[in-house]
Amino acid sequence: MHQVIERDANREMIDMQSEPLLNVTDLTVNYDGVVALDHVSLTAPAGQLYGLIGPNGSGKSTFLAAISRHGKVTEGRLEFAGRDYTGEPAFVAARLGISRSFQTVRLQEDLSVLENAMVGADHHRITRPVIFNWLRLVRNRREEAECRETALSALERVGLVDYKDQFPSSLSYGMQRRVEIARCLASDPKLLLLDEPTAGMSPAETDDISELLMGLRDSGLTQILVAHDLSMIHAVTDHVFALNFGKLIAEGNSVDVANDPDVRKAYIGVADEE
Amino acid sequence: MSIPRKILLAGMVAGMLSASALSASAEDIDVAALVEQTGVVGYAGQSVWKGMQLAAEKVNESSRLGDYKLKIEIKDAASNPATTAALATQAAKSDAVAILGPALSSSALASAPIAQREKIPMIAVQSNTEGVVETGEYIYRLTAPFYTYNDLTFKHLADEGVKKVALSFISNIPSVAGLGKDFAPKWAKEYGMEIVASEGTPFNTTDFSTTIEKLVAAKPDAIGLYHIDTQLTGLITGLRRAGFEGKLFVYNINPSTLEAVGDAADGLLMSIDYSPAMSDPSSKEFTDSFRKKFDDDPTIYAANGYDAVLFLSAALEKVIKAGNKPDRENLLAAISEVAQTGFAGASGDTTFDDKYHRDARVNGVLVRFDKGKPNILFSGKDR
Amino acid sequence: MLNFFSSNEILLQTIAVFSLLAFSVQISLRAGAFSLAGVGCWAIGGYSLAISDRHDMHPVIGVLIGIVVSAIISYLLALLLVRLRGLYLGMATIAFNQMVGIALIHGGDFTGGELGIYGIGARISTFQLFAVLALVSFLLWALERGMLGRAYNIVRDDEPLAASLGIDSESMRRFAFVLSGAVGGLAGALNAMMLGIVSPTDADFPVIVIALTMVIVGGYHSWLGALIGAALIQWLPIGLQSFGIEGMSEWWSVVYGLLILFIAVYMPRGLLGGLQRLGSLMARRHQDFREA
Amino acid sequence: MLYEQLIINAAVLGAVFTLFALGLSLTWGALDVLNLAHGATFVTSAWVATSVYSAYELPLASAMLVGILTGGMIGVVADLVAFKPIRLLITNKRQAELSMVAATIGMGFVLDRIIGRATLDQVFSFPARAFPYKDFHIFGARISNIEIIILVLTFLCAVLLNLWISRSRQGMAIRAIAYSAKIPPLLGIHVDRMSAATMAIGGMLAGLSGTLMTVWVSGMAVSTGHSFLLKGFAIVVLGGVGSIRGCVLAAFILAFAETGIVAFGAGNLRDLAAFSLIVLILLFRPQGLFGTRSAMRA
Repeated sequence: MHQVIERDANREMIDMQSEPLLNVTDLTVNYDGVVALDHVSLTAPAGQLYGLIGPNGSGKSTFLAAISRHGKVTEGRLEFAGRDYTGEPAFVAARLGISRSFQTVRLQEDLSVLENAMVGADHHRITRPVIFNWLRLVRNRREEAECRETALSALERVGLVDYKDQFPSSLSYGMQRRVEIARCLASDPKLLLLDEPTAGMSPAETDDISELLMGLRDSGLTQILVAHDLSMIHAVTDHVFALNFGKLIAEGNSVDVANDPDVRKAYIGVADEE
Repeated sequence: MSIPRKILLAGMVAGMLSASALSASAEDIDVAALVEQTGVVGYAGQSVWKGMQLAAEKVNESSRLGDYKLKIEIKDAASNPATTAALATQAAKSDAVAILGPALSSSALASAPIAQREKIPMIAVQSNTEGVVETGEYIYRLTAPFYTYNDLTFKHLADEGVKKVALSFISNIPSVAGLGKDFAPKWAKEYGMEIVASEGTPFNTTDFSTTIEKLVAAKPDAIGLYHIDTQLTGLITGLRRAGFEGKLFVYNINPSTLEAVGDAADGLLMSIDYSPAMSDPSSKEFTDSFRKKFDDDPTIYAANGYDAVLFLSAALEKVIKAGNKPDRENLLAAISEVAQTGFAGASGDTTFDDKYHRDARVNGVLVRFDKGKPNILFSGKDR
Repeated sequence: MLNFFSSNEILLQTIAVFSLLAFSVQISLRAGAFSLAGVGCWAIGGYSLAISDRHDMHPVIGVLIGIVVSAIISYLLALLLVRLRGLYLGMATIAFNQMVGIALIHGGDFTGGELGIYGIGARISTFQLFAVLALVSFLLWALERGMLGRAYNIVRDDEPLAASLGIDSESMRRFAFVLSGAVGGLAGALNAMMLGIVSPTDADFPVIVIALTMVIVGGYHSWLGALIGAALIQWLPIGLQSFGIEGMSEWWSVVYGLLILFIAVYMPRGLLGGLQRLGSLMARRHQDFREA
Repeated sequence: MLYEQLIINAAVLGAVFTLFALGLSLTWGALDVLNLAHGATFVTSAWVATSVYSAYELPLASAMLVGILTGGMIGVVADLVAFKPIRLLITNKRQAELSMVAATIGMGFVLDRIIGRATLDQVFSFPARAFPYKDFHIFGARISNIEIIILVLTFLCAVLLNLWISRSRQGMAIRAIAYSAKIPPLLGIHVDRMSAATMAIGGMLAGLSGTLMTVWVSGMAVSTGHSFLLKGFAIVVLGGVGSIRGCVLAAFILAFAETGIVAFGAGNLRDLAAFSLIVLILLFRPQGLFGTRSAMRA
């Protein structure tokens, strides 16, 4: 089903010519004068785990918001699986297969862990107009069972099956993040955007999440991970993009990017002697 | 809860229940009063109920009903048609022989069909609108509609040589809007007067400074203010302060409003069905006994409530004197008889309309206020 | 028992009709659209029934006209007010209601002017009324469970999250807005048949206050809450006065106000929430009892 | 008709609307309390003032002061009885806001009935001799001394409230509460004391406008409170919830619109003018004239 890609030094050799999953051309975002993103262009073929790094205010979150269509796009073109979705609203981008989490945990307090995951599984049915979903009771019962199955398997993948009847408020921060990821998985996304998922987590929890993301990548899920924790970036990502002041200043595998002079300058603030 | 206290509590509850049963002795005639104590016409309903209580007391003290006692149970109709209809249904299914009230037009229109369907006589008060007595032979109304006596004002204005009249009225209360839009212009034409300004405003308006400007700018000899009391204070004081010297007339003003307005109300004219200054014996009796019981001047609403009970008692007296049982059928027959002959109440001699014989008519009086005191200029009798 | 039913028939009908009005407000509140246009549609539905009754149309046609007209007007209103949120949407819909009231007063003979229309011939039986209530309750129950229930929860609480899950919040809110208008129109038409009159003040601010009170006191998060709230708020003015307690006709509304205050403060999710908590408490105690 | 007179009429009406709406906007903006008992507080304060005036032969000014303090006291009691427990018991922000609305509806019923029973819903007022009405003439138009007092007091209240909120420490605390109830305790600001102070000020503003209104139109009744409440709600939303400047501007816009339609159009459509204006402005300014939903701005 999915070709398991061995993770080793020659990963860079992957053929870049195949149809890129995500193609961003000259993406520019400015909020009445303040340029948050400045003509960023990049392509992201499917099947890899991409890292997006840069100091605070470099435009990482704006970029994520722009490609998930939650945020404004002033100029530029966004293509997903060959389709231009630049002007589309956020829910259309989601329906294309772009799923995202947010910097803060966003779970439904009055729904159980399973129900929170089921919301993701509702993904393909929610596209039908409300009236169709409302009156088809027999079909709804069948689809509700399917939805439950999808959610359960997603919870399994994140290892939270035995917490399924608990409520989010009774779970640890790390586990709440995993529920969010399960919700995203339940919607069978093509691209998963993760906005600093491990911020404020203990090293042990960070490692668990890292393991989880690599597992998902191995099963073929393309991901873009925004993070500050460079050690995690090194451990997990196949390809890294580095932003500074809204510009794409470097890309490549995480080690080369880390050593890139512009990146070091952006992080440390002073160019080291040649 | 230890055993003894439980028994004590049960005993108390049983006691309370039996006590209320005893008081309803066999000789009582139950009447349901659905009168607004709250809501948009609470100001009228609370006075109506005081008038009804006074009348019931006087009837029970006199032995007009033999050894029967009139027992009126008040329920707040809350100025709400749905509540009134629900209370009317309850009253119709109870052993009440008649329904008194309501006062709000829309509530009367909602509850009259129920009383008619359930065959229980209903005597509404106020409810100045078409469609109430037309519902059927069980429905009576004990407040003469405004248009049946408000022409007295125009007759007086004509006698005083008034030529130009301005009108300000409530645009969204049916009976008052009818006065301002239809009847007043008709009477003005009849008495050779010209309507120089006509201003309608909603009943919740409290600021009239601009309306006053328009009225005064039309340079009328007299201004008609068909408004509720909370608006009259601003209008009357405002017009006087704007330098208007001419005559002012209203369809009703209550004692508390007169007091608030002070001498700005001097010379204020009003045609009304009842005034404390009336000298008819039945009116005087009402005024004096009301003042004695409530230590206050009666309002027109109290007079309506009093007359409704008096009218009902006159019919009950007929039934009892004829030796019949005071039930709804006999009562209805007696009521229509009393309606043929009429009766003397707070508003003086009260008769009924020629068409249905169920809508009260009174002579009405023209009143002028000086130093806050009403005095009668002339009565509708000598129209 | 029969006497209880017949003497309280109108009260029961009032509870059914006002439950539908409460549903209309609950539907939009639950979808996160703080709209009170349902009260304006209540008046529109009532007048549609009254006018069609005057033209000797069958009551069912009158009710359908009321529903359709209300739904269309709600749809146009939803498009017009799409950018408004929370209390600003609430105020815009209250302004709409006031304009409906003013239009009804100035509709000349067509709407009966200040008095409105009385003597409506069409009648509806208590059984039919409760059948309609049961049908609408079922429809709302279906809307509150399963996928749509979850989706509306998110549309109400967290629009960005809804978008990230592929939910078109705007179209779902618009659907709730139109459904709210339609149910409001239905309620108004049934109220016109029950009372036999309609008047311009049917769209006035006090009706809005009553509708809001019913939904909040009952529990706005579910249709059952709106039903319970309507039953209590409509029963109180009659019930409080029927215990034969001296002076209750004058002071019942103080008790009414204090009760609303108590429920608002000490029952965070309304009467329904209180009952649910009571239910779960008892279930737990029953469980403890069995385990002990 | 004299245009100058119309402008004065509109200005005075705008001031009366402002005074009533300021209290509503303050409590709503800072505490998310949509106070539907504001109209009842307005009436109760006026009733207490008139009763105290005739019962104890107090001079008018001190009777009015008693009325204003009554309004403040009602605000504080409302905070203790309802808003403080709600803040403790209810965590969900939307549910808390709705519960507070229902609580004020309940309080409104209680106050309306107590005053309604005491006055039989009839008009009550200071005796006619209580206030020496006197008219002044400028540009040929007429303005009375009470109208000048109303204009001056409204201006003062708006400016003082504006200053108090933007400059003073308590004011900053209130804005912090407005932003989110979680922040103030961190900064050592006593939320309960702040919210009681805010409700007290809101109540006093209702008391001031109630007593002044009673003198201006020589009378007051429970029904006046209801008609002001809807107009006040419209003004606060129009101006942008919590914005003092927006509240004043919206009040005067509405006053001039109503005065205009009464003067040149038909009086019975004055409410139509007010409400269609509201919808129009909200279409172009979905947050009201100056409103920002999250933080309260001076």
